[in-house]
Amino acid sequence: MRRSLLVRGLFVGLLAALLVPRSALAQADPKTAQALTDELNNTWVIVAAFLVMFMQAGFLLLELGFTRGKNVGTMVAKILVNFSVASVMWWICGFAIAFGGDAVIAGDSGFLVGFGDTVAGAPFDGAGATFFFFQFAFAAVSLAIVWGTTLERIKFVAYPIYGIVFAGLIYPLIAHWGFGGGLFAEIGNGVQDFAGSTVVHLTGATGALAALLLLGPRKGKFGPDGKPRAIPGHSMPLFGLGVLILWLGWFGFNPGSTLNTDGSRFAEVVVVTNLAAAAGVIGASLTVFFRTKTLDVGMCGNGAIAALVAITAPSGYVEFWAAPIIGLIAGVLVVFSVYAIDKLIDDPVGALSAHGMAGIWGTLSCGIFSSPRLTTLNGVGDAGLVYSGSLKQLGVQAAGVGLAFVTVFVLSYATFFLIKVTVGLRVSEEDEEAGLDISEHGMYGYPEQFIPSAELVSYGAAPQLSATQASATKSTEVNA
Amino acid sequence: MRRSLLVRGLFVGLLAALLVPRSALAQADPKTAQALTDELNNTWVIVAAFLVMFMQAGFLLLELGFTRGKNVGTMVAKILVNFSVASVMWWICGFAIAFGGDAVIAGDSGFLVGFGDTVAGAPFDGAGATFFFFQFAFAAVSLAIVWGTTLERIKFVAYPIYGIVFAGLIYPLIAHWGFGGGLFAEIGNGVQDFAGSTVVHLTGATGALAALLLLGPRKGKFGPDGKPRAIPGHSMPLFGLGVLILWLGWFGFNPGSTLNTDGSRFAEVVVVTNLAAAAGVIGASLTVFFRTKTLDVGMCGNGAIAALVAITAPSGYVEFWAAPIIGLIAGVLVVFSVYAIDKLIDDPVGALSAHGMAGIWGTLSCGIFSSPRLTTLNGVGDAGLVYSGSLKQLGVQAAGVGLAFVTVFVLSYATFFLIKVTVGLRVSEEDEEAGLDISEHGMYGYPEQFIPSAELVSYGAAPQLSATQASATKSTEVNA
Amino acid sequence: MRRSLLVRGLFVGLLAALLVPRSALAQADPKTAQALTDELNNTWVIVAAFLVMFMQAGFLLLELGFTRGKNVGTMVAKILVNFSVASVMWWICGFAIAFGGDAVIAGDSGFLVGFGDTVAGAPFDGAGATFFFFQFAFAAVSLAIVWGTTLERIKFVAYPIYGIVFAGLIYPLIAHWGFGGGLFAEIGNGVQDFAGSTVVHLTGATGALAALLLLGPRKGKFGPDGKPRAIPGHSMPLFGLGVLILWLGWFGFNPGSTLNTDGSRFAEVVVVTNLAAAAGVIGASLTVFFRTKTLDVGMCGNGAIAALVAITAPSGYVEFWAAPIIGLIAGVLVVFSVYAIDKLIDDPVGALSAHGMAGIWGTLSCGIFSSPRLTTLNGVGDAGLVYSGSLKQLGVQAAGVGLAFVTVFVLSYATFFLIKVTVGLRVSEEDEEAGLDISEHGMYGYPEQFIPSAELVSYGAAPQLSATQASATKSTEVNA
Amino acid sequence: MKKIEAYIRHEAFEPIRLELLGLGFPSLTISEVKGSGRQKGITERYRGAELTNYLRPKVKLECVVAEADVQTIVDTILKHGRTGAVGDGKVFVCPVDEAYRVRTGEAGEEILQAHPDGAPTG
Amino acid sequence: MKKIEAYIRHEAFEPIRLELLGLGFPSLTISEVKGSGRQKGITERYRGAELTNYLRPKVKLECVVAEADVQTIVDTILKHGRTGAVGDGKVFVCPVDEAYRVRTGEAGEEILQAHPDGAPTG
Amino acid sequence: MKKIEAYIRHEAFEPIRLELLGLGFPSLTISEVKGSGRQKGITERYRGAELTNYLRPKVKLECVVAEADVQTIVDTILKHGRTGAVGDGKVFVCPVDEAYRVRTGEAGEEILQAHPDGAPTG
Ligand SMILES: Nc1ncnc2c1ncn2[C@@H]1O[C@H](COP(=O)(O)OP(=O)(O)O)[C@@H](O)[C@H]1O
Ligand SMILES: Nc1ncnc2c1ncn2[C@@H]1O[C@H](COP(=O)(O)OP(=O)(O)O)[C@@H](O)[C@H]1O
Ligand SMILES: Nc1ncnc2c1ncn2[C@@H]1O[C@H](COP(=O)(O)OP(=O)(O)O)[C@@H](O)[C@H]1O
Repeated sequence: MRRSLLVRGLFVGLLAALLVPRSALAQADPKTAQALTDELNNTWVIVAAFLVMFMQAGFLLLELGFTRGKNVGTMVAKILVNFSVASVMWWICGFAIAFGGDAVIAGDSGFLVGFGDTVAGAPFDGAGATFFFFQFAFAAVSLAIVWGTTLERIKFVAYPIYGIVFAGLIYPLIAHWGFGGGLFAEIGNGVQDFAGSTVVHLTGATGALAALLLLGPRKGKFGPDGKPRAIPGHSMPLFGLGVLILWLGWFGFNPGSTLNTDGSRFAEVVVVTNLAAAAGVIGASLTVFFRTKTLDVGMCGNGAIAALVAITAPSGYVEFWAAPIIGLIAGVLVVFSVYAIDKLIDDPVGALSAHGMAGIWGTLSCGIFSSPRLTTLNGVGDAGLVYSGSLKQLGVQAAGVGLAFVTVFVLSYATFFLIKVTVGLRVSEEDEEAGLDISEHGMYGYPEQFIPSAELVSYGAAPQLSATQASATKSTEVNA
Repeated sequence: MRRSLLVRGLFVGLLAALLVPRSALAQADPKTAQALTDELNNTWVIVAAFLVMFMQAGFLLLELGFTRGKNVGTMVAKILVNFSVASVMWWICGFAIAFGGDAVIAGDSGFLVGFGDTVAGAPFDGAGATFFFFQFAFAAVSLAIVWGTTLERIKFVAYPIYGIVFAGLIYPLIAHWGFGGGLFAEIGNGVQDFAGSTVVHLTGATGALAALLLLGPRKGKFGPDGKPRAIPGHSMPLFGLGVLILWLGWFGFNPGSTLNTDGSRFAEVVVVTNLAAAAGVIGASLTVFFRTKTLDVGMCGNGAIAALVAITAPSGYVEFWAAPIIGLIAGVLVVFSVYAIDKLIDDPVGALSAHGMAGIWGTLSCGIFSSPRLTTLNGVGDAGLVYSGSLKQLGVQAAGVGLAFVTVFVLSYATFFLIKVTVGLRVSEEDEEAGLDISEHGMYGYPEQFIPSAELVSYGAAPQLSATQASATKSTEVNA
Repeated sequence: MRRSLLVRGLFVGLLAALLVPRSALAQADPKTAQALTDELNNTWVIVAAFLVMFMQAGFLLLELGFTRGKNVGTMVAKILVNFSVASVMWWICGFAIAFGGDAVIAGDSGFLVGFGDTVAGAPFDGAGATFFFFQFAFAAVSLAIVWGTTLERIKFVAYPIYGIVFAGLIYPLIAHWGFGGGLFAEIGNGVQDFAGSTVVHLTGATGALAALLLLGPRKGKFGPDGKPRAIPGHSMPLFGLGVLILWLGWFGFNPGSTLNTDGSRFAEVVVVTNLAAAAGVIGASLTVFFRTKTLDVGMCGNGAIAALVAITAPSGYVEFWAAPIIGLIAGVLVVFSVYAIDKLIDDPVGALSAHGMAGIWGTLSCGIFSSPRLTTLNGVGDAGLVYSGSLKQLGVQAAGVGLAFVTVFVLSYATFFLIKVTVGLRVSEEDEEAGLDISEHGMYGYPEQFIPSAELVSYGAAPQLSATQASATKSTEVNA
Repeated sequence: MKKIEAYIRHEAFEPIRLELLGLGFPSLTISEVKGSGRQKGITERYRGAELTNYLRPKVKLECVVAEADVQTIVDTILKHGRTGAVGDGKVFVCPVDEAYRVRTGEAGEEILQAHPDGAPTG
Repeated sequence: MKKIEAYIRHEAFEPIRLELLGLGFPSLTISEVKGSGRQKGITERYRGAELTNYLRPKVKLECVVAEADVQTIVDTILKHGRTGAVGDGKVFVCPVDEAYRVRTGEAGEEILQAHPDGAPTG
Repeated sequence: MKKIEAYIRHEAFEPIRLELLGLGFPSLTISEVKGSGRQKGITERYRGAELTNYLRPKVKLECVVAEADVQTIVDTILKHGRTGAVGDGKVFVCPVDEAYRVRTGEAGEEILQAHPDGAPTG
């Protein structure tokens, strides 16, 4: 197949080179069924990967919304630097550890992978590249989740350092166990985690917990009385856009995890994912409304995220009817979880609740709702409690959760501890007060909010005076 | 075919389960032409559906841009809750009513649909799920359009209530008539509405009109003199991003309505859609500029939306050359329409003009421009006036418009009327003044805009003081 | 093939018309291998085109972030009007000049193209429409790049005028030379520019340079001492979102330029593109940090853009390992370039550096890193220095860069010069002070930032008073 | 000369401005302030935690006039500023020693006059 | 009557407000100001260029009280306002001739009292 | 002691600040205000409707100085504040009874001096 591909590639390549209009290319000779099969699968998976990559924008906006205006620029630098560090580390070793063979603990091929290399016994080609990038996008999501608990006080330098360890070792290990044919396949008939409630979301949230324990709360979060106080984020609009982008991204995240278009099964996963998310919003909204008589906007969004996280593991294992139930429970759960956690520690975006608690619930829910049809189709684990009447799979799921949590927590805590004792984990109290934008990046993320316009005016910043002339030139003068 | 699919599914499933790297899956055995055909069609349609789903973000941003800063959080909660309610209602009964068989009035199968169920005589599978979600995304768009006229004064509770009725009954009825083989197929040789200028946009705008008539204008919109006054929206940037996202989403909306990739016809629809939108921006910009000597930013955007709405019905029926004409007229129309309507009632985002008037114009335009080639290809209705010289199709189109408008208006007015006399439709004058964010959601969407920073500072919010130390630590001190 | 397509189309069309649920369409008769091949290629390319179109939002946000709050509405109007003018011009003549045949200088068929027309000897159909739109999206990107240097002082009227010339003549010429089988194919064995580091980005940046030279710096950019002063942009969050959207868009830009799915090669391009971008962020971040001890947020983003621009030409010609090198150099380069340029002229967003310098570097880098495998596959040019040890291809690349630069600069300078001497290129000093929103569009983009709320209140704008009653109605009263 | 400083509700300002304008007192300055008095605070809720806001937004109106005009101004403010509910605000009168018009450099009470005559805008 | 005008740090305000409240002086007004004094400017960096910021954000506290209460207020401000670092600010006392309560139209010093008694909110 | 209150154009501030600094008067406070006077309003257009804006943004400059220095300050403001067009603004001088430096608690005119000597920043 490689050679025929090369030949065809060459032929098309030449045409492409001469670049006669695409319409002429319509004469390109027909592809083989094998090629069409592979290329259709890969086209679907790469598009799904793009949606997952776009989730970075969702996480950025969600965190921005929950942040104060003095700490917004640093979020932008953070997401760019983290995503970049993860990209490089995934290529260097992350991918190899995760998918370079199906040994129990870790893979061993595909370091610094290049075209034609042998990875897990197969030559690395376009299909490999598709898979490489799709799985990288998951690693990047997991890393993005980590930082939700650390907003507004962590030192920037901590990002790349932990990012290197996380994308190069921690996540790849868990990904290998859960997605790469490793450890999780050995437990019972296998831990069911279709798209990563545990592998991706719990892993991220666990890193977030480790970071938070070493960081402590933001200045002013807890009053002298020890009571938590509201530190409202600066922009619900940015938050809302973030939630919608994440919701969209999840249509790549879960359905893309079919890794192919067989039987258009991806669409079933789409419907399951959407029903759960919807139920999550409804569950969270009703819960928060009945508890406080006001509809907290952030909670509506957290409900969506929590439900999407929860449905991630079962999305390929449950029938439609189970989705709203799983989502609804996640939505209710996240509200109580946020309220409970907020009393003890400072998790500005609710990452521990929306990704941690919901990730655990979602993984366990497979043990309850996985249908025989889909369990057989995936060939992983056994049907859930409601079908089998047995707690077996629930136990298997719990084991997976426990394994992932302990491993990630230990490795993450160690890493953050080292960062803390070496370069330091938290900025000075003054810098925290000043905001990370001005103290770490030399400029506010919203300069016009913080710099007196009378000083900016000499730089031509203030529209003030000229509103006068503007009137003269463009607007009707009205006698005052 | 189902069984072979199952077998293959199983096989691939197992591989997927062992999760050897994707590259190995390149060995997956080739799919049948039948499977490739179905899966390619479905892959295209599901991607289009994602784009349509993303339009929710576009509507959110567009409305946010046209709203004052004190009413932004509620928009976010609204879009999440509405989309969620619609998701669940569509599954419960909306889909069944719309597409559960081609009886004249409504479908009757597919309630609470699940895999394998028989819907309209066919087993519900991946293809069904693709169609289910694609059509749901349209329902959600239609619902989102409704609220444009109600900003800044409607009670939150009205959203879910009307949402349930709209997504569960009103929209499904019209969708059945227009897309589901119902009523519209009976008029003449069928009403031409390729992607829903009437079914989706006019339906939404009609609901918006009903709501507005019962709501009345925002406090301060009309002066004591009865003259309309400007209530400028708070953010053109959010508005602009919203327009671009909607524009992008329309590439799923219209081209996806081919429901398959046959002859790559979707690309013709893409070009037609884009040419119309472009002409709409140009038409609206020139019109507003020559009328006011200034280029109203919102109008440029409304021009794009109006043209996109207008081209929605004809996008699959007209040749390239007709698109700019249809779009240009829509662009000119929307400006005059907004100006006229603004004198009488308060439609903050111009939904009545951009979705209502433009939707009507677009539907009628088929009666003028539909080409014989495409009419035959679609097998719906007859060629338009310019080709046939006959007004017949124009009449058929008008009938469709009338039917949809009357039905939706009656049902919507009744629903909103019941809401008004029971839970109430409009917030108190004080709450309207205070803004819906603080009064209905307990917190501003932009807290830093409304809460004195001297009070936030005790919570560590104000960068003020510390700018001082920041200087000490990070910035060059300059003697004052 | 046309007829079989028609037949099938007709059949499917009829079904679609009756609109029985999609699931029934699963019975659609299987497509031929030829049809599947074409349609799969086109599906991939059209999706890629959507991503490229979405880059418009990225450019809007990036420019908004770097602009002051008084000039944001005009950016929105600008992007809509430019994109629209380009859409129409591309259809009228741009496409024809660029791809209407492979004569050396320009194409000659496809003006006002319509379905069935003969373009470059082939009938224009769905495949043609796919190619038409994909290439249009590139033209629109190139035009968007032009304006980065002109923010906050250019007259709005200059946009559509130059836009007409650029999308109708300037870009099409270069696109014909580089992508359309023209001039560049004649130099050596062809200039290697896979997705347009030169054709798209350098072209845009060159137009930007011409505009800037005739416009001059913003008021207040250079102090009396001639030293450049900071004019901080108003929103890093909008900037950051823009960068991520552009990053996403580039996954359509480069990988889509394969123009087909053969061997899933697009995925290799995805990986190459992502590795380069990541290295760019890292390179720029480290450079700016070591130069200023603070991590300039804008520079992290510029690093990503510069690297993406640089990898655009080589993305289809280099192996994975070369990508991080090319990107890293681009990242370092952009920082020094921005600093150097900022001393002389006023380029608010760094377009000259990120698109110009990086575009040149990227094009030249092919001459260094192009691999024999991919050069053969593409059938353009020769392998680069590191493989061939020869400077030949480097020379060819340089020639391409020179040709494009000179042509675009001359044509653009002439156009802007004519604009300047006729309608004028720059707004009055008063209007610049007042901001373009109020002076050219009659309203601020952020009204609440500039209009005293005591005046808006009579229009019901200020939440102030009512916060009082709100408390009465919704919030716990606390004794003061 | 006296300076009148009034802390009033936002919605009171427009009618006051209009009447003063009619009375020949176009010249005044306002600013956004936050005040506390007998009016109560409001409590916001956010993710389960609370934030109480004791300061309410008010408009501060400053207007320097000749001794003779003080009562007119004060009465106008009192007239339109009153809702009868706590939070209507206060008006204070303070002494002013001297006044200058920047545009001309003139000093003294006469610069406080309204000059109905047109003048180049800017 | 006297008006006390204090330019203080943001974080000084809350304790001052609380103590004044306790002492029976709930009524005051604050506004955001930018001040320059002996405190130094800070330099921001942006894309290689610099921007120096000589003005620092401060809170301006205004409170009109009876002659007799001036010292109490001033002492409270001085007590909580001090960090000992440059930039703590200044307090000024100015004369006030007359005062009116908008809600009632009453005039005179008595309107400055706190009235512990409840009153309809608004 | 006197307090100088000036309502000026934004672009007038920077030169004034610099000259005062040179003259040994670094201490001053500014705030954003909106003023109306003889200057005219501007009309904004939005979706066909209009919104007229009668208040123009100005900078309010406050500076308390010793009696002896008043004229210097006023002259500096008049010098740089003048464009000759309506809207240049006004300068008022009011009496101040007492002044305190929060940092030290010192009172009296001497606290108004500039102290060229360095001091720990904060
Ligand atoms: N003594 C004072 N000093 C300064 N500002 C005051 C004083 N008294 C009232 N204010 C201002 O007036 C506003 C309304 O006063 P408040 O006491 O709430 O209403 P009322 O005067 O009707 O009792 C306060 O928010 C504050 O801004
Ligand atoms: N003479 C003055 N007139 C007006 N405002 C002043 C005056 N002196 C100080 N301020 C205000 O007080 C603030 C702190 O004063 P500064 O001189 O920096 O501190 P310190 O008084 O500790 O030396 C200044 O930012 C300014 O707002
Ligand atoms: N009597 C006054 N009281 C308070 N502020 C005033 C007074 N007169 C002028 N101002 C302020 O000065 C600004 C400019 O005054 P204006 O009358 O427009 O200019 P000019 O003094 O040149 O006629 C006004 O916007 C207002 O803020």
